Amino acid sequence: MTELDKDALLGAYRRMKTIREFEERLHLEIQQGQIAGFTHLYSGQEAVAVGVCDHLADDDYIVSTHRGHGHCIAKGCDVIGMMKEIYGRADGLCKGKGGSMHIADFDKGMLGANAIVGGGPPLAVGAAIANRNAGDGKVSVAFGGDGSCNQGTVFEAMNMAVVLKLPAIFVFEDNGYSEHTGVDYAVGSKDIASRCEGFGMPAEKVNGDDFFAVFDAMARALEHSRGGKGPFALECTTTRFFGHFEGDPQNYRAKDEVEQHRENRDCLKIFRATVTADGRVSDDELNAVDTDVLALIETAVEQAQASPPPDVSELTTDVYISY
Amino acid sequence: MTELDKDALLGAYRRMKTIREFEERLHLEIQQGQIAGFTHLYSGQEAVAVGVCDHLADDDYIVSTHRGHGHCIAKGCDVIGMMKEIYGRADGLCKGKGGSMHIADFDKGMLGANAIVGGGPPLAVGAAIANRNAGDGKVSVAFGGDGSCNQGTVFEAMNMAVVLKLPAIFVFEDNGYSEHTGVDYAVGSKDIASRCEGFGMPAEKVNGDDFFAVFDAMARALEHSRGGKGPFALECTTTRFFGHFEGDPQNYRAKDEVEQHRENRDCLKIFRATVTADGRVSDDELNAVDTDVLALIETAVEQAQASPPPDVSELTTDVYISY
Amino acid sequence: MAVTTFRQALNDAMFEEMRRDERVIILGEDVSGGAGGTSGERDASGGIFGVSKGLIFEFGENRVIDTPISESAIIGAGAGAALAGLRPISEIMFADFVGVCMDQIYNQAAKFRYMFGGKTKCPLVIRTAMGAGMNMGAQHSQTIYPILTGVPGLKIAVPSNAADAKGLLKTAIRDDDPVVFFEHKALYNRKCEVPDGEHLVEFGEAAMPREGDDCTVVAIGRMVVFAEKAIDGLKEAGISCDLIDPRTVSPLDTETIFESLEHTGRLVIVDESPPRCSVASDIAGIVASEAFGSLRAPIKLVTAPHAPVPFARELERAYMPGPGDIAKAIQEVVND
Amino acid sequence: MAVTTFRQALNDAMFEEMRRDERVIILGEDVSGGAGGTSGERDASGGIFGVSKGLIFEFGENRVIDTPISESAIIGAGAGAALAGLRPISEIMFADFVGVCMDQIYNQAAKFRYMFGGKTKCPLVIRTAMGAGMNMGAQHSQTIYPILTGVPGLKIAVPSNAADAKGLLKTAIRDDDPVVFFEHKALYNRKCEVPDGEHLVEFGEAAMPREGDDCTVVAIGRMVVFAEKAIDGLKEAGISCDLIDPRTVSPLDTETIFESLEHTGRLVIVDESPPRCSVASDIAGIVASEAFGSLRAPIKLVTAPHAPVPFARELERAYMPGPGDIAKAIQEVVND
Ligand SMILES: Cc1ncc(C[n+]2csc(CCOP(=O)(O)OP(=O)(O)O)c2C)c(N)n1
Ligand SMILES: Cc1ncc(C[n+]2csc(CCOP(=O)(O)OP(=O)(O)O)c2C)c(N)n1
Ligand SMILES: [Mg+2]
Ligand SMILES: [Mg+2]
Repeated sequence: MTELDKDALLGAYRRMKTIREFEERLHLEIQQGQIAGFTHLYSGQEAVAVGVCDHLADDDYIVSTHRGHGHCIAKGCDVIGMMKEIYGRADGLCKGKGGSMHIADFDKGMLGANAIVGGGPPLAVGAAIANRNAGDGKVSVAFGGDGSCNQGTVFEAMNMAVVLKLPAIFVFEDNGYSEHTGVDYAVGSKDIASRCEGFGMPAEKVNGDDFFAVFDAMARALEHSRGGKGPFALECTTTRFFGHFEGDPQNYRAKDEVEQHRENRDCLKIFRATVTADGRVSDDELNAVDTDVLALIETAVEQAQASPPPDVSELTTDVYISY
Repeated sequence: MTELDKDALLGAYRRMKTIREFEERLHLEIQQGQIAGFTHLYSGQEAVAVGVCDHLADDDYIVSTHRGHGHCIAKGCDVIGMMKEIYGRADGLCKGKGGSMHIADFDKGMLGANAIVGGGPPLAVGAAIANRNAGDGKVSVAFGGDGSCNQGTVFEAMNMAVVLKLPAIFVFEDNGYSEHTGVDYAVGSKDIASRCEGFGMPAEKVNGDDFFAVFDAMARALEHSRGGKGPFALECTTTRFFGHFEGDPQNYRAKDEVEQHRENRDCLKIFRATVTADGRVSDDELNAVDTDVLALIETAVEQAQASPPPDVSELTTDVYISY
Repeated sequence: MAVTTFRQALNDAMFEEMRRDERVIILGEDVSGGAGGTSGERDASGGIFGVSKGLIFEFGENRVIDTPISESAIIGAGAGAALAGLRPISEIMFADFVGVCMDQIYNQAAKFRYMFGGKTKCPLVIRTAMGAGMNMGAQHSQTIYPILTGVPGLKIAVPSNAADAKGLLKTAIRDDDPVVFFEHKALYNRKCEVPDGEHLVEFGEAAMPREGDDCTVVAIGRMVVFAEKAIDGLKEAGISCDLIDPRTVSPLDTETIFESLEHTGRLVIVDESPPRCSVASDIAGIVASEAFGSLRAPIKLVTAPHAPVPFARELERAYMPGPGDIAKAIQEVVND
Repeated sequence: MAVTTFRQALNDAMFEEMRRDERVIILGEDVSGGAGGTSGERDASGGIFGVSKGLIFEFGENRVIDTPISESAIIGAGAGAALAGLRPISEIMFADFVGVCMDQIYNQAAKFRYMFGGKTKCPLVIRTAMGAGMNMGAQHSQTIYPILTGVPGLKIAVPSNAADAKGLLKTAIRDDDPVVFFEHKALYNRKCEVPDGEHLVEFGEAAMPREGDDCTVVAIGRMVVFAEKAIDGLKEAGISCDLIDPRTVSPLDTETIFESLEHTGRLVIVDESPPRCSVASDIAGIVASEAFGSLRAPIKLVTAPHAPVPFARELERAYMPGPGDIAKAIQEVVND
């Protein structure tokens, strides 16, 4: 296990907890009709986003998916700006024009969530070309789900990254489902890592519920990619605590599946148990983070609710820079 | 080695030779400006098309590529109708509307050449759904090049065939190049068969210059697929004797590469040597086939040249059945 | 006549046609749903909008096929199965996703018959959900039909109500040419009377839900609903309109439009798409070249702006043409 | 002024811009060629049409990138590199192939700036060869630009001669918005005078290669060449025309069209595409709504038929609008 100091551990916990509370709160806000549209929550998968992004600086790039809030927060996007965006407010991160599935923050190297399954990986390949040409040791990470690994664009991206030996890292989060279909049905090989290997890159399968497993695997991936050896893939097995989208009745899941997972596979619980067991961090310290995070989320919701919607004049701005 | 009787051997030789002479003659016709358009010759790869298709009946399906003449002839398409099509004649197989890259013959289970790299494999998956639902033990074969194995549509097709356990066989003809780029550059894994395995199907790599190697491997593929075990992939290593398209100066090939291949890797020579060595067929018998084939090709060219072009009224027919 | 939702009408159409002809199959993501899930429950979605609900139980897994997220393979498999004698319905969950499978639609299915000299047919139906109004953002809210209407070889249906949805879908499934069938998401829950028994709507025959003298209004898909509202609201002002719902934009019933124009002389066209190369501007172009003599005023196009679909409610509302925009255009044209 | 081919002008433009700005890169299939070949010779193609010939020797493999046959990755990588600060040129060998990468064009590159609230830009140029006339069949001969012209966020250039090709491509590369750049295959060998030194052509400014009084002719891409022929041939008959070459169809210089119409009152639009939702019908629609008052006769559209591109020479010749079709249309309109 990598040696992380207390600050790093508390930071990782804070980011995971922020994602969790952000999503749990969104779930309520959506139930209460506060938020329009199509929202996919990341609760349950936090260890993946944070385990990966805790290695990255603002000038490393990530591209994300329809289930992108976790990646955004892990990469350092402003939580209040995100909440406002999801609320569709004028001062949201994307002026309310993007919404939950289209959050980006270029100052943070977050090149955008993406509502097209498989839309992101080709973009990451391009960002990795920029990394390679700059020669500054930076990398580009493409997040994707288990379902995305059946989309042709993703395969093309992986092959091209190998051909061009790019510093691109493909992170597949296997949360067991693509929408209402189980991964064992839709992924013919029943194994994503070996598929990636078939494209000529090393791949590891890790327990995505365990922050440390992800964090360590990502360290190996980075060593490979930053060392000029080309792309690397991670398959992170995890679970989602909510439906595919908000409103999903989840008939495809056993009645107690989520409950069981919340009990036994909660990455926050696992993290807490690990770091308190060996005394690196105390429960009190973690509880203090919890309090902070809840306050931040409360502030985010309050500010989002108080923010104005975009002015109708914004309808046709930002289509072009000049036209 | 499979036991094939003399008729079967002479038949296989006839089909391979027909492809060869068809293409060698086209090469001349094109040089003389007789034929318009964009033509990709199959010379050199005959053992693959024939080794595969000699197992198939008219109600097994194949889909083909831009380099499709060989597949057509191997599947039993009328050679004269093909020549007329490539000449753009009214009585061509597709009335002169398709041309070299769009020959089909539905009575022969030949569902069409395809000018889009990767266009065919998804179609073969559909034909294989029809096969499966009919439950008659028929299969669908998708031909593709080494280059096609980088196109996302091909991966999607392979995965879907595995998921649905379809009787689909994917034949990749690695002739060393996609256009002017070598396979070792463009295929990141430098190995196609292992890629296919990554999708969860068995795959074999065979010497595509050897009819018997292909024929035997195809027998194994069919046993698997007809047995309801799902798809199978073959990677056939072979070579093309002409440029990517007619007119290609082939600067990417070593000066004597084609000459060497024509000397050492000619599937017709290899076939002849094999079957005469063990006395199964005599040189005279093969020579008689040669004579026949040359006469057929001569007839095809004569008839094509004598045929009328399509009437201009055909311009807007066949767009719809009714509109 | 039973009052039925648009969703139910489509579901009924598929049940009827799948019973009638066992060559009809449906494939797509979660068209049934639940495969590989821990509950073991199939038909967990029945299509993400519930349109194919229940089919799997009657027709089984060979005919109701859940697929991976592989749209090129979904369309390609449909097209290939069509060449091999089946009559597939390939579902693309959101029309916006045609971008990942466009080749199979416009270079393959659309062109087979022509390229192969009339020697085959490709009876494929592509069903897909389109349109704005649900705050789904720029990649889940487009109309998309304009980019397919121009493709020779395709037929394009855009129903505006449950009865037409049923009749057009049944026709599409029986049609021997490839058809792309656009279902506006905001219509799924709308109800209307749907004729009992066998109900087929011919392609290329417009409907005229309103008749009048002052102006011809052509509206497409959900815009028909808004145009009806606008027109009904103008009665008081003494304005009456022919409202033409083309139902299929390819083939397009130009005759009905031209005939109407002969007596109204004025034309408003309403399309939820951005304006350039839209069906609205296309119809305007056709009229300006083939029925110019009937026009007594400039044609008015009521469309979305040349912009992607925005997320925020307020912006999306402004994005879509509404009854007010249509009424205003009619008044302007009539007073021109 | 040097007389240069269309191909050479494009090549010059790329050399100049790649020298000027090291963020400019090019990627595509065989843009150099020869990688992994047995001769060891790089630049074995320099682009299948020779347009990128020589670039690799000056700019190296990091900036001139041969790719596998993976168009979604070619466009996606271009778009992603653009977000990350480069200025990529992604080449799609034949425009017909946008079908396999359409999503990356219209849902990704085109929409980034809008979806992300103006907080980024995507300076991507997509270069692609289009058009019929080389007997390449239905999947290698289409114009394709109509399906992209309607996409908000994209700019679309369709040069008709070498000088404009150079000037427009240089502008495209410097432009901060995504541009799709269509090169007609039949123009690559055509020559004309190209201004020496820095030559830029602004987007949205039409050219007027012929001026006259009787009719306005708008023609796109290679059709400009045919329209010139037609118009020159009509001089004898005493007919003179304004010929407008929009050069970019998005943005479209409607002003020049409207101004011309004010004095001619008659309009012929020539487009190599099939008619429905074409740029021809689009311009007709715009004119019928915004410049209706100027029209003194029906607009004439000269387009390909609603059919795929056929293979046989005789059919393909009949498919494409030719000078004769254009002349006939002009005469009809003038005599209307
Ligand atoms: C090209 C495309 N096809 C289908 C969809 C609809 N869709 C959205 S999310 C999703 C499932 C994605 O599954 P996975 O990749 O496992 O990600 P998860 O939702 O589990 O995070 C689907 C099918 C889409 N957005 N884009
Ligand atoms: C989608 C698409 N991209 C590019 C092309 C242009 N193209 C035609 S053939 C070819 C090379 C194909 O290589 P391979 O699959 O190895 O087949 P081969 O030509 O060697 O038979 C390319 C790039 C195409 N026709 N379609
Ligand atoms: Mg998943
Ligand atoms: Mg090859």
